[in-house]
Amino acid sequence: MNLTDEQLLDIYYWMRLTRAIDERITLLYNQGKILGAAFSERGHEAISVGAAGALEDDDIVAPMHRDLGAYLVRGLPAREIMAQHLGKVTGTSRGRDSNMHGLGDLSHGIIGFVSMLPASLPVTVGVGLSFWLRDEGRVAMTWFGDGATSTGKFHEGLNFAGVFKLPVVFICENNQYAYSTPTSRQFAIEDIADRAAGYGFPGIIVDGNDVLEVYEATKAAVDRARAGGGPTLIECKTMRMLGHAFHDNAEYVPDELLAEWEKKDPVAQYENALIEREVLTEERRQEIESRVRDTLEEAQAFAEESPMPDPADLEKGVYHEPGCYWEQQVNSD
Amino acid sequence: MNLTDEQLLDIYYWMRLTRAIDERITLLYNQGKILGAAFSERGHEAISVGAAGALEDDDIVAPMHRDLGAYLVRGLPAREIMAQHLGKVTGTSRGRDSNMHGLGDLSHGIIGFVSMLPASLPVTVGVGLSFWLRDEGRVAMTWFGDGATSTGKFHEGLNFAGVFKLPVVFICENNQYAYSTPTSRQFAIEDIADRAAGYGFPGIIVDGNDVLEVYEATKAAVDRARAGGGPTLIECKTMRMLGHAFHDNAEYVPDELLAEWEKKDPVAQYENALIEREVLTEERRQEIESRVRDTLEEAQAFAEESPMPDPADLEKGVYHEPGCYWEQQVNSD
Amino acid sequence: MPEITYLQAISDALWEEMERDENVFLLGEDIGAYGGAFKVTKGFQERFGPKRVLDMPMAESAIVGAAIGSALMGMRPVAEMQFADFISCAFDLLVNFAATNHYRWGSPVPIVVRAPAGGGLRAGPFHSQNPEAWFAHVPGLKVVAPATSYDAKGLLKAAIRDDNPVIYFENKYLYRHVKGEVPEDDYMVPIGIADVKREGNDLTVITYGAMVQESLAAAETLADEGVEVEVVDVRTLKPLDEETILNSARKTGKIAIVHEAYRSYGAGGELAALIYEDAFEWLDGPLVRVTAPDTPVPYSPTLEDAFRPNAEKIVEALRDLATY
Amino acid sequence: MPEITYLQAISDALWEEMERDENVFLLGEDIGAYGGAFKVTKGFQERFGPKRVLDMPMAESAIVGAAIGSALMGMRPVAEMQFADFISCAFDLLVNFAATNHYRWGSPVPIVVRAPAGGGLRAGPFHSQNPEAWFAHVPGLKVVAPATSYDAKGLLKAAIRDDNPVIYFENKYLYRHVKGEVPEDDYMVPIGIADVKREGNDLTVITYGAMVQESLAAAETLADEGVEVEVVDVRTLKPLDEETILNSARKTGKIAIVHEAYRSYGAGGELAALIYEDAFEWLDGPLVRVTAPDTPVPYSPTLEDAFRPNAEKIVEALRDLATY
Ligand SMILES: Cc1ncc(C[n+]2csc(CCOP(=O)(O)OP(=O)(O)O)c2C)c(N)n1
Ligand SMILES: Cc1ncc(C[n+]2csc(CCOP(=O)(O)OP(=O)(O)O)c2C)c(N)n1
Ligand SMILES: [Mg+2]
Ligand SMILES: [Mg+2]
Repeated sequence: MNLTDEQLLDIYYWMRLTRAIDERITLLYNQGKILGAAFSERGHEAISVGAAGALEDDDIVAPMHRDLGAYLVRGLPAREIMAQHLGKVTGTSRGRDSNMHGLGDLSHGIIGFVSMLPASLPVTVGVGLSFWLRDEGRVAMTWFGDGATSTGKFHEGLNFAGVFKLPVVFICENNQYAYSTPTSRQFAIEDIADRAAGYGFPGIIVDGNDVLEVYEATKAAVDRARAGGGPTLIECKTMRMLGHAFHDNAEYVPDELLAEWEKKDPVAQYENALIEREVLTEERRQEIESRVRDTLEEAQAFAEESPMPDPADLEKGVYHEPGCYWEQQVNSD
Repeated sequence: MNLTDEQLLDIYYWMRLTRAIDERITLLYNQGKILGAAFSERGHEAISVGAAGALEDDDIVAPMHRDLGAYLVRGLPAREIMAQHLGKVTGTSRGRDSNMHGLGDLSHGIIGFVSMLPASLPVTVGVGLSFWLRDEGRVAMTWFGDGATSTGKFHEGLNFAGVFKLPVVFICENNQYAYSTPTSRQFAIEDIADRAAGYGFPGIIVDGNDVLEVYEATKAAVDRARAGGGPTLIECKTMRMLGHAFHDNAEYVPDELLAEWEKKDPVAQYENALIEREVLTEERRQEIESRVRDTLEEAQAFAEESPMPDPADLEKGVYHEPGCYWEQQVNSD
Repeated sequence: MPEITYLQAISDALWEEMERDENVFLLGEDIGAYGGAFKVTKGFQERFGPKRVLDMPMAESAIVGAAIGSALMGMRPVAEMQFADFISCAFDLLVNFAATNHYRWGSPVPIVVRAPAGGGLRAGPFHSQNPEAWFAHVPGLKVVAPATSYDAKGLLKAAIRDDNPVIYFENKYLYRHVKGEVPEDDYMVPIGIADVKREGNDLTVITYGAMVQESLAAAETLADEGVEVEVVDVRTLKPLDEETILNSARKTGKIAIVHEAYRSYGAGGELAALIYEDAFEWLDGPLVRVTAPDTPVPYSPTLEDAFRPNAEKIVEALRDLATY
Repeated sequence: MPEITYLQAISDALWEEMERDENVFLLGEDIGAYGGAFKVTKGFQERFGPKRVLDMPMAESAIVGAAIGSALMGMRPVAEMQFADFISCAFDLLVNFAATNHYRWGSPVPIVVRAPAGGGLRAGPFHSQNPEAWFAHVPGLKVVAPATSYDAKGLLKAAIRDDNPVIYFENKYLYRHVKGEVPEDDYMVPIGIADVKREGNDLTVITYGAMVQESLAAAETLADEGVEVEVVDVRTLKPLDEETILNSARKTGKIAIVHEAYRSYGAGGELAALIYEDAFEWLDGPLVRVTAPDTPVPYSPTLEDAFRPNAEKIVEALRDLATY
């Protein structure tokens, strides 16, 4: 472990910010301010923050619907994410896509998410292909759930990445459920990491609630990929702490299971570890907490004050052409 | 090995018949009598015959485009297959589908083949599902190539069969090429059988040119499936001895590779083994050869004499309803 | 007759068919203990057991493959796509395997694929689509899209008893927004028969799915203005009830086609072609289409409201047509 | 100008675009050393190396995913489906990812998917399909279907330089059955512009792809009979050149729509709706469609000949229309 104290505190900041925004989104949903569906990443903070933190600026990520932390670490402004949830024109997708979908912005190296799970996976492999073709030394990373591993796209993507030894890191967030479906109904094996052997590259298992473990493992995989060593599959074991989306109260999850994992809360665990190691003083904690609060409140205020999209823009920007809707958006940023 | 001499000779008959019809199809294609494309299974006889031979009558098979032997073993008449190749109305698909496609006939427990590889695989798993749901003690089997293992359908099918422990046997015909693409471009591992571990069931490797080895391995897998033990993946190592289809002269295949595999010709090898074991006498050989010739010549004559489909029937039988085109066909059989 | 929601009608149809025929079973994601994303199959697993209400891995091609295979063995699978949008992940097996099998070698493939479609629920580009036109173009598939509780129940029963693959588009907006009377006795709505939901002599609206309600509301408004609008609910897109459509077209001569799907190359095109071909001499005015525009389904309410056709937009179009 | 085959025109367009822009690369099954199932890319790997002519595993979703991902990074992938029929295996990524990406978050996805389509070659139900209508219904995709060597080359170049996903339907029957003059200089045929392939005042045939040749042949026959047929080659199905189509419809008032795809819910429907909407007052007769029937593409010559539209069938339909 060769992270400096400041780096460790940085990670702490992102973990806290992720949790705070996630909780606020939960609140806004419960207040009826978020229409349609929305997702919580509670319990997944170590995976989204830890893995994204292992990348360089010009690497590319394709996070999924539980990776709020990854979007934040990559620099997507909290206000844009908040505005996105409220359907505002200032959201990343300008009100066109919802919640964690379509939060794409290549200026932050982020590919927007599509529902059809895991659509981002073969696309990320394509990103890795372009890095390999151009010999750029960049790395592509994508996240997906345990459920997504049952799909053809998972297989086609990993297989192809293996054949070409592409610089791609696959982060599987095994949170034990896909909607109401437990992993026992999703695959007949214990560890998804074992499948990597079938694609000719390493698969490893990490504690998905330990941000430093996630970070270390990912960093090693990223370094290997960058050096031409090919892909890695990292299975992060964790637990989905709320329902699939907010409308789902997850009655099907045994209480004991949640209680057990509540003890392993990734944010609290990390906080305690940093306090124990005397990296996180009470002063620093308060300072970070106030930065988190400021960002959060500013984001919400911005989102709430932002206008809804103008219906006159409905049909704009379906196709890309010079001067089109999206070029105007970029120029006005 | 507890096959009787008669059973061994039976297998020999099917191997010979398969080879003879395959050679005749090759000839007919070269004579311009077969329109469009057609495929040879030369070199695959041990796999199609050996695996199909391990099943009971009420089991179900879904062979692919190189499994002439499996169709024959299941009792699909050679004349129908020959007529199919000539586009005649007496072909299994009544001229609607071509060559090895659409040779389906549930009265022989055969599901017709669809090009989109391996479309038959998830369907066969569905057949296995119905056996499991009804607790019927039947087994479903499908064949597919090395190329087909790169597809999402391969993965979705095997995974689902694993989760439900369905009575399905998967026969992979690893003939080292998918069209012009060598396996090294298809997957980054040595043995496809290794992937079974990722689905929670056994994967085994057999010499695909040794019909008894194929038979034994398949029989064990079939017995296990029938007893509720779940699926097996059997990888049969072999070599495609001609081009992908007849139009392809396969320049991309090294001559030495073909020469090496020519020595392992499954039909000749088996013949020699039976002669050595004194199961196949010259008398029996001639008797079998003449049965093969009779069947072959009768099949070709039947096919050539059969009429083309009546264009007036073009739009009939798209949908199933009482008295429809296909019901009339069945009744006239 | 009891009044039930459109959702309940679907649920009841499934229940009764499962009671009637032990070959009928359900498969899909989260349909068992959870009862499905929309709770259509709530309580089914308790009644019918886990083998007749199968929770599947998240793999639409595996689901459709399983349906096809078991149907070939004589079962009557009803597969649920969690949202119609995900049917794109099982596209190949539906259009190439299920659709062609009977034509090619004579074995029927009696599967039903339930596809909860449609927008108006702020569900964004991937949970709001109306992909019926893709399937209606494919020989060998049947495609239905009921608009009322009565039709939802009757068409689903007919679909389950049909020997062919049927894609059953159920509209999510209607689930809880529509209630209607449904007979207590077993009944079916035959596949391939349209229904004149309202008679009128001045204009014809041809529509289906969620737009039937909107068109009926629009017809009310026009009636107040002295224009009698006939509303033809196609109900089945494939096979299409050409006669009912043409009769109405010939009667009024002025046609509006309304659907929730994207405009270009949508189902409206086929309906237009049919009328232009076979009712040409009776036509008194140009075709009017009221549809979604050619953009993905947007999330934000201001955008989705502009996107989705509704009674108001239909009224406007019909007024123009009436004065033509 | 040299005369080259339609196949050569496609091959030349690829070659020249690869010479012009190092971001252009090819990916597909068996396209490298083997040169592709139809030899369109024969010799390319020798010239451009294995990294610009990528032999892929047999996995269409991986191929399209790879194209999308690399396009997002600024490359210009041209993906080959070995046959258009297999595009069904990559359907989801095309209609949900590639098509919607720009609308949803502004990054263009400049991919070209080459889809060798069409029948007449005794290739059976799975190597003869014409699936253009599925894609033309999807906002965000562009769909082209050239009929001549000139258009094949010019449209492919335009597709490669377009910033949007383009599905390029090349007709396999035309590969070696059509030859035509092509300029030696770099040129493009703009996407979205139809072409009047023959002028005439009596009837209009609107068509594309392989049916352009058949329609032109039919027009010859009718000319001998004193009927002047205008043949409009749509060339681009999406976006559609409404003006050219409407101009011709208004000029002749009698319209036939011809395509090789299945009839119901085919592209012909949209063309019909457009005319019925916007040229209604000029119409002098009912629509006539000449298309394949609603059956899978059959293999046997007697069946396929009955299935596939051709000059003879078009002539018959046009004669009827002329005497209307
Ligand atoms: C192809 C596809 N099928 C179905 C769905 C509906 N769906 C949305 S999320 C989800 C569960 C996903 O589970 P998992 O991959 O484990 O991710 P998690 O939500 O648990 O983080 C399902 C079934 C989908 N999005 N995509
Ligand atoms: C999904 C799909 N993509 C492409 C093709 C075209 N194609 C036909 S056979 C073939 C190679 C198949 O190789 P393999 O699975 O190894 O079987 P083999 O022919 O070698 O026996 C290809 C690419 C196809 N049939 N299906
Ligand atoms: Mg999960
Ligand atoms: Mg092979």
